[in-house]
Amino acid sequence: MADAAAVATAAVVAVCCLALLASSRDGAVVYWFGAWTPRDGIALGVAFAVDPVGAAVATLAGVLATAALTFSWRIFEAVRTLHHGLMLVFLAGIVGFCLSGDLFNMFVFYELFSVAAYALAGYQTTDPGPVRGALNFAITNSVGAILVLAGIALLYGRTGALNLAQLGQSLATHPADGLVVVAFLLLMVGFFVKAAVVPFHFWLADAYALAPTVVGVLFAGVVSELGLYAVARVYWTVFSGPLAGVQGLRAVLLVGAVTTALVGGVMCVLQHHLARMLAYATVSHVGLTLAGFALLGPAGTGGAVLYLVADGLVKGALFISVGIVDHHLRDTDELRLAGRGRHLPWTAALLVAGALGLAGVPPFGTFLGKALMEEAALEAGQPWLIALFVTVAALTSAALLRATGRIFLGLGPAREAAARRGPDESAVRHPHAHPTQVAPAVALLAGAVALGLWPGLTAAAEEAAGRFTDRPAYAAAVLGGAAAEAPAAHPAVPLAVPARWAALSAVLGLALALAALRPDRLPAGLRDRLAPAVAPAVAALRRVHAVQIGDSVTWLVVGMAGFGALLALVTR
Amino acid sequence: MLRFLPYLVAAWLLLAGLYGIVTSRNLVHAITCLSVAQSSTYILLLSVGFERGGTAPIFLDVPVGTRAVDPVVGALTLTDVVVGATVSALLLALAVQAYKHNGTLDPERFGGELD
Amino acid sequence: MSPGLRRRVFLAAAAAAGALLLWGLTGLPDYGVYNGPYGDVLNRVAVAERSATNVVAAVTFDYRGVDTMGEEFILFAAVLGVAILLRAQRDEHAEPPDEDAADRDAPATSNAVRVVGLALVGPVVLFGIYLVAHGHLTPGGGFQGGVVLATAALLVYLSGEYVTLRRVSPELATDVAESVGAAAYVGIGLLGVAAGTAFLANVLPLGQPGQLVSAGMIPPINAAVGLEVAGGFVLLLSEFLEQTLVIRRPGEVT
Amino acid sequence: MIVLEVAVFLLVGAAGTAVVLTRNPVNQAIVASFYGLVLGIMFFVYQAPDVALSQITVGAVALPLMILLALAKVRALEGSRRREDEDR
Repeated sequence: MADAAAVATAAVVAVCCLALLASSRDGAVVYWFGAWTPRDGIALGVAFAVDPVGAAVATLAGVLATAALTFSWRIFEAVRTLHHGLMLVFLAGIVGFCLSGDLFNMFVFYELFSVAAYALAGYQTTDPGPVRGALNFAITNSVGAILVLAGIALLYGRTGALNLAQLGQSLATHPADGLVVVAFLLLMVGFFVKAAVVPFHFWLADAYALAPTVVGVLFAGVVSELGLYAVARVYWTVFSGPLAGVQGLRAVLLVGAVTTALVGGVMCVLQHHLARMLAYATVSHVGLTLAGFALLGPAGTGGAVLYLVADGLVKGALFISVGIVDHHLRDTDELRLAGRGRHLPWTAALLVAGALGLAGVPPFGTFLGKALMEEAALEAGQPWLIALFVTVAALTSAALLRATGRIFLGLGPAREAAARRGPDESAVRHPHAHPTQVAPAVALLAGAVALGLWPGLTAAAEEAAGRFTDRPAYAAAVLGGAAAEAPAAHPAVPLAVPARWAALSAVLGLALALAALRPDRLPAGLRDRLAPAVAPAVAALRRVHAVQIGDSVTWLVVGMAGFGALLALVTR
Repeated sequence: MLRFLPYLVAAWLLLAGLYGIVTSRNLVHAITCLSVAQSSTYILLLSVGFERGGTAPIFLDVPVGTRAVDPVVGALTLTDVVVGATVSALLLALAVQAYKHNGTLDPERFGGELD
Repeated sequence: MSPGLRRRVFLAAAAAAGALLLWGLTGLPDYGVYNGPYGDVLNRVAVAERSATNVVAAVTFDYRGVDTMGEEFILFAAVLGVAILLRAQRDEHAEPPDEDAADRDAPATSNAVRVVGLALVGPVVLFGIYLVAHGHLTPGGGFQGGVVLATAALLVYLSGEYVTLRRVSPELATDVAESVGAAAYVGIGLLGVAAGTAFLANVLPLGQPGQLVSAGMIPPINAAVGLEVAGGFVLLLSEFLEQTLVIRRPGEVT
Repeated sequence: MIVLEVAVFLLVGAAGTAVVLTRNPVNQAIVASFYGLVLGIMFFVYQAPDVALSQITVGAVALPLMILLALAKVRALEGSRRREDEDR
């Protein structure tokens, strides 16, 4: 009963957000709470200002929550009602965050879904891991929230406004000075903590990997991306006036994007714990998405949003698949599970399909998002970004394909696996996956494919991004004023070349996975030369990632100082 | 000097709270330090809304039109105080759990990555 | 990182971050100067528009009421979270404290403390209710009053009357108070929708400024918030108390 | 008046620092309660009595209390853990 009510509520939320998405296509839908419409351009109350980008992210959250709750249908026994209550509050926080047009109101919803997330990450109380992960998650993210609020206070002191549109109008009249730069820094760093941009990502692997599957679906699928959404939203509505002329801003953001994508990708390959693998895949794909936003134009933004949604669906499906593995084999360690998944062919198929989705192969929606971002990179004179996309997609899909090959086909060197064998090897709970477990994953993957096959989706995404990045039009829609003119129609993005790059990613990923599973087939010379060169770097990377709470907060301050120094440099 | 002092105090408390978290050997201590860092935002918010010579924005005994401080930062700080307290409560519950599983409140002794 | 290295790295980074913060803070108007416009506009119009003499309350519960609704749900989520964390743990122990055991385990209290503590409960409850009821007129409101009400329950506990506390505020009742408080906020918000304007629109009669019954929906919202906050904080405190009590086995000297 | 303000600001800064530097959590809860009170007084200076009231009820009373209760719980756990060790 509680299950059905929770699933139904989440589904209704998803449908409502989808309806909002449809109705906001011709301009922002603005709703003033308490009917406090602005007076003389001054917002007295709080508004939701819904545009297709915000509504799309909210819809993603609703869909993922529906899938996750369906998956958990038969799993939770003891604290079911409390758990479902928290999940729905979590979803409500995310939706409010995506739709809000007021900076402080965004902070409130940000804290709302964060508080629910801390509790959801840590409540599996029989296991010591989740609590430790949740603590690091909660403390680091709370510090991030404090920085966001400090940024809000700075902006309020300057402008006496909290409404995004009004803030943007007020700041647009002056060039950027120290206050504007530091306020942007504080908001950016605060939201980057949630997004897990390197070096703010140290809390993520423990929190996401140790959380229960039903929660992990939402964490990996949408929560990190919310941080990026927030930075983009705040940049385009508030800061794009004073920071418009800053040439180096794109470079600063791209530094963050590239570091995040590569560190996440490499760490993903180094994991043997399936959920940790997905956690680092999330980090690296956050880097890719940030690269799209960092191009600071409609095409890059549209591509990033499209990629974000499709990638969220794929990662949600993957997290559910890992949940199925965990449910049936009582373990998620790739090495310990070697060869033990032979009786779960459907789960294997889900994981392979998910790996292809991560690689961004057509017909997955991730392909269209990436194609649009690549087009934008070429336009912006940054063709090297394509190499980054190909590499990172290959890395994350390689990790998954390797794990799938080992678990479900028994491939890979036997001694590695034997070293990890646990005592309860034969513990298999259920012979077959239950339909309520498989169906949500299939549905999410089908959704990702449907996005990829949707005719004219890239043009629609670019148009939506055109509105998203149009500060005067946003301000006019929220505060009243001249109606925005319809944005120009966009030609469809050519797909032939990106398809080749995507194929290259997939082939590279498969090759890497095979190389890891059959190292004896590699030429001996290559193996002997590669190992000593790579090993120290890998060890160092692993050492840096063995963190406790103090470390992740230290890295947070280091990252803030670093990004701040870069911003100070480029705004001089 | 006074015109900048509150901002200075806020920045100091933020960094002091973070220093406490970073060097903490006890989770409960770290959580209290987090609430100190959080309190910097109360000071910052109320400072930017303060108007010298203004009364409290309560017009029961004084007529409307009397110079008063900004009511909005008051409302924002109220929300902030609640949020800070509830997050602290949740963190304390997590800390109790962590002690139960690890037998220590020292994050240094929790061990590193699982993998 | 080793503790020593971490401290050094932090101090270096914090010096840079501090410098950045100061750079940003110098851009603020001097302390004591407020340029508006948000607060100035509200100070000018709120009393006339809302009949609430406490403009902070008008902002909290009316102009920016949706923030406060979010805040109430944050409290709701935190209480759910603490409950889910600590109750699941209690189930592991499988032996909830029966009332006799709880009585024995409550801290030993002298009669003098007991009498003073219990004598304070009445005034504290009255003060809490006063704060909630006058939130739209004078400083105070649902949140402050709610916390004060929660401390009254705590006084009962501190006086050694744990059994009485369980009887006065059983888990179910506080659970219900908290949830009903949160739901009532949404319900009052929906009145605006029902009246054909917006969610959280103040559609109740506003009355005269300065009177107890005035400011439309602000006092009912204050009451809902007071209920939720009181229930929420009692739950938070008693979840921690319960924990302490479960652990001590009957007959154990502490 | 200005002297009073400066004194309150400096006291807040000092009390906050003292909270951070008090390493024993039980003592820290007491210092934090004092800090909550000082912050409350500062908010009266700021002409924000609403915030001052909630800061005093939460920062000076409720939060330190929760910290102490959490610590009591940890001590109780410590006791039962030690007893188990002795049994073994």
